[in-house]
Amino acid sequence: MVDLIKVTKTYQPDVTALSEITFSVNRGEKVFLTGRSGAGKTTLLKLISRIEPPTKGLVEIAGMDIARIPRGKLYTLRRKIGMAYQDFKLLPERSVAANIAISMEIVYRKNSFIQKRTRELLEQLGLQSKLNTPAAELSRGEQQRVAIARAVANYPEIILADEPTGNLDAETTQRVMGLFKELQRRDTTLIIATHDPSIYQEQRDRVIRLQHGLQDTSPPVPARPSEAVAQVDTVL
Amino acid sequence: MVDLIKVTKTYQPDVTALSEITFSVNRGEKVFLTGRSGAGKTTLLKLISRIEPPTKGLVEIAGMDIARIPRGKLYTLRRKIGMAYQDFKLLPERSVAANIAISMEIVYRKNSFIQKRTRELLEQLGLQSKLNTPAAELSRGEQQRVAIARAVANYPEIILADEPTGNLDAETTQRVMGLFKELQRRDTTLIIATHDPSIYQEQRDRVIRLQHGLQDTSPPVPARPSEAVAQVDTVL
Amino acid sequence: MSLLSAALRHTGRNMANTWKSQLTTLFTVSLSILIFSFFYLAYFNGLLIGQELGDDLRLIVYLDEDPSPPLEEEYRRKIEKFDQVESITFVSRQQAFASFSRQLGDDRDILLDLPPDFLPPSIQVSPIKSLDSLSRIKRFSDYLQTLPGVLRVQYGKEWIERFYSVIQLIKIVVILSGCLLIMTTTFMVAHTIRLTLLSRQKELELLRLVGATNNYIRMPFLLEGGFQGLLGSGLGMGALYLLYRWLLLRFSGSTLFELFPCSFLPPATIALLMMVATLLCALGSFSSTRKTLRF
Amino acid sequence: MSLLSAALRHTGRNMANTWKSQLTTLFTVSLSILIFSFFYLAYFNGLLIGQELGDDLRLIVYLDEDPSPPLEEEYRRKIEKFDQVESITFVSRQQAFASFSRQLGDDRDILLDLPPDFLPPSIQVSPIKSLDSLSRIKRFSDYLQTLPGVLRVQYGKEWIERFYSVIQLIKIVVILSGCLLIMTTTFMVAHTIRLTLLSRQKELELLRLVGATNNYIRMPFLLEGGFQGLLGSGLGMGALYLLYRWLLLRFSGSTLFELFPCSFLPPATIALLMMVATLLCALGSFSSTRKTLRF
Ligand SMILES: Nc1ncnc2c1ncn2[C@@H]1O[C@H](COP(=O)(O)OP(=O)(O)OP(=O)(O)O)[C@@H](O)[C@H]1O
Ligand SMILES: Nc1ncnc2c1ncn2[C@@H]1O[C@H](COP(=O)(O)OP(=O)(O)OP(=O)(O)O)[C@@H](O)[C@H]1O
Ligand SMILES: [Mg+2]
Ligand SMILES: [Mg+2]
Repeated sequence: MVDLIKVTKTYQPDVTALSEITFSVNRGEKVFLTGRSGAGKTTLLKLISRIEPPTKGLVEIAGMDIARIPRGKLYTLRRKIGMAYQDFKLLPERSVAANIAISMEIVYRKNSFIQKRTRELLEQLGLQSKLNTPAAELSRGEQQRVAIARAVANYPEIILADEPTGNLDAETTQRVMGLFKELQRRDTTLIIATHDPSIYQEQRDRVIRLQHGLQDTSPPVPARPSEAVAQVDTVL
Repeated sequence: MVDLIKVTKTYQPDVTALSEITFSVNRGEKVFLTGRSGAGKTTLLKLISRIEPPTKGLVEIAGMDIARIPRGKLYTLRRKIGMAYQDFKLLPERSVAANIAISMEIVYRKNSFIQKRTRELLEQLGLQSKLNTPAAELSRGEQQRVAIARAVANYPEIILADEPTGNLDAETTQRVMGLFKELQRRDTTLIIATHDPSIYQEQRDRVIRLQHGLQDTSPPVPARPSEAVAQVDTVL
Repeated sequence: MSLLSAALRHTGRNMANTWKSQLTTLFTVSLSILIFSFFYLAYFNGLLIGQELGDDLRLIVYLDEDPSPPLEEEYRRKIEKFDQVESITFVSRQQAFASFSRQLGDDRDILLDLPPDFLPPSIQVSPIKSLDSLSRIKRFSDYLQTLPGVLRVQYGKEWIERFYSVIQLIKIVVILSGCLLIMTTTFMVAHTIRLTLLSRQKELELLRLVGATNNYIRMPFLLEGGFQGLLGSGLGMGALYLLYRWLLLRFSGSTLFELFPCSFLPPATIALLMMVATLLCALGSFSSTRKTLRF
Repeated sequence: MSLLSAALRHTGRNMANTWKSQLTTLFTVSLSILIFSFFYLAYFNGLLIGQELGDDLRLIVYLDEDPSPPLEEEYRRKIEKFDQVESITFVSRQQAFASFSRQLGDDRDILLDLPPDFLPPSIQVSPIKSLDSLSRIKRFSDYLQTLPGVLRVQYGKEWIERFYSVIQLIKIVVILSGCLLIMTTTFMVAHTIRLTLLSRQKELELLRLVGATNNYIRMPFLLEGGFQGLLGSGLGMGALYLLYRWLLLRFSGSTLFELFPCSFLPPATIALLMMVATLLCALGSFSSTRKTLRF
């Protein structure tokens, strides 16, 4: 579904955020993307949704080179992808419901569908009571969940979640991961960038490790002694 | 140093973010503030730095009721407090150095001092190479560290850190905690809001737990089984 | 279909959400239209007044002899060949004497001893009116001087010069202020749009990121701009009309409006101005989004 | 001391960082000043021209007899009692005949048979000039009519009425456009400040949060506003002067400037305008930060 072949990204003038990254993710697969702060996780996700162009290399979504999509047709790509941004990108004055509805409104979903889906997502994420609250009046963790809800609302084929649990406590993290699992059952492809080992340690999913923009293919070293419990990652 | 007596905060029209919170923190003490997303951690920190006024109750800093400070003298309070905001509040167009310098410039520190301190902090946080990068071109984790650096730069008496490690990997978290420890040795009072048990589990510091705006005085329950290792918190 | 209805919904919501800045824009547009059309109205009426004022403008050509009818024809032909005229009147010695004695009024007894042919005959020529006729009249006068049998050509030279100077001054003021105002208006509208865009940049970027088509993003701007242009120019025109009525009332007693016919802009002009304003606002608003839709 | 130097540093940095929007503001201020002072200049010169044009304005009072010197004194006294005048000239029968024959020029032979006293004596009264003198002159004329020994009072009624109507029209246009322009200028400056504030709101809030004093936050705005006001009004004035020179050159051949003295604004007025602009900009910019410094 998502294929990267020797992708390099250099920010002007001299920051090499990624170099020669190669991996592919199959349909319905869930992949974790980890690495230290500044390793290039966000950059990688931006390349996949063509927010940034790669300096070198090839990015393919469903077998199509996305660099070839003309600017006017970019929306076809973007509709396939739901991205939960690390900085949320919520509209602060709009209500939670309106923020989530955006991704469905643009494809002219029926109002009844939008309302049902919004309520369902908010319930799943424990935000029922915030339906009509403006996004600016939410706590950071609540905002983060709204950003996730918006990303997944319209059942995109690919979900890119950038640090989706950075502001969430353990229990709320479980809810979010539950939501992702459910989507995976619907054959959604998931790429989750995170630095929190606890959310991937216990899962049998693949982990892609970045280190200063390079793909780290060595066997994973436990970051802190207490966490070296169960790491079942199959580094590509 | 910081005393809260039966503090209640209600946001219009009907969100009770905090109710009847009472605790005090001594000079040089480090206290963790935890609780689920939306429990009221950020609200509590905002009350201490008088960004929001309490609905009821008394907030005292160094024995002074801060509600009594006239608006024009508020800066005397704010200079005592260094706050690392959960949403960073960096100036995106300014360089990292300029962002950190702000808190020192306003008290007319000498240029040489500012430069020395900025370099020292960036080195401690692993950001040496980003000195002149605009804040907008940093990764989220890098931005978070800059926000922390700005909060501590001018050696404030009290440091309020709101989720300081939400976007940081384990190793960088260690660096930040190291910085905090060093400040504690200088008799700085620290209040750290976090949902990450791993950063307070191993320490002998006090943990204040919030639950839906109420102070949770029950013995702490481990959030996830794997974390029930060593919790040495003395709930007030 | 769904695009249009979505766009309408968005436009409505946006305008409801940002009614403060919407009012600002509306006010800007109204004010600009008001200013512009006010100057246009002033110029328009200036032209009317100029025509009215020029009405008694004529050249008097004194002749040495009463011309015979064929000579009269000859004069008429020659004059009309040189330039367009509104009327040519021949005044004989008798007619001149009669009108002089009328002018003297109660003092006409002094003429009793004079022969009734002591005043020379003349031709009175009224040239076609135009606001630039000063030099034309001079040239006309010079030409008439060369005709055979002409003693002297006389016209209210000083009066004409002064009058046309004033008209010219008005013209310069109107044209220059018109230019300055067009600059200002353009600038203000651009400014307002920039302000609106700035406050909605985040939203536009987000819409682009979640996969909205360009038309979906821009249509509300087109509608909003058009609506504001229409409403704003309507209000501006209304204000201008009120101002005009007020001026008429205020100065109805004075000689100003007794002397000069004043009229409001014709409906076609109003319609044209409003249409242009609406189009400009719509297009300006629409095209301003271009920059934001880069990535 | 450190406050001022810090403020200067901040101002410099801000202006360097946001030079684009700074230029916009500068342009706005310049344009506003240019427009405003252009209208002021037009009005100012309109007044001058009005004075010049009114110069040959006089009332001619025809008398039945040449007045004796004590009677002359009596007339003079009575006229001066009624209203201020610029000059009073007595014209005897002889003088009137002489000037009439001068006016006739080559045709003066027709007067040969007339007695040199066939024209009545008169007093020529030039009232003081003012732009509202039309009704005053009427009243004056009515009064003079009542004096003993006065045959008839004559003045260029039509000419005066028309001239004053035109002047009145100019006045209305200038005053109304002045009002509209002051509105526009105020609006534009407020707009620009809002734009600047919007783009720096985050920074102001942050400064407040890290404990900067209000003066520290606001001083750069004061300096920036003042600087822009000064530079902007200077540029505006410069542009006005260039425009003025260009107009002079452009119309130097025409009768307009031969007839009327044209002059630029006096230095004191320029200085005043610039000072007011600087102050307004500084204060506007300064006070606009008030709202942001709430919490
Ligand atoms: N400005 C506001 N207006 C209204 N309600 C608010 C406002 N700020 C916060 N709240 C509400 O108050 C409650 C506590 O918010 P707070 O930001 O203190 O939570 P928090 O503990 O910091 O959560 P998180 O871990 O997600 O940051 C939440 O329910 C939130 O929706
Ligand atoms: N717009 C940009 N311009 C220049 N450099 C950039 C830009 N965005 C990111 N970088 C740099 O590229 C590198 C990778 O950034 P990226 O945001 O991908 O990191 P990340 O893995 O997401 O880190 P984090 O966990 O802190 O979010 C960093 O060094 C960062 O400073
Ligand atoms: Mg990132
Ligand atoms: Mg919080």
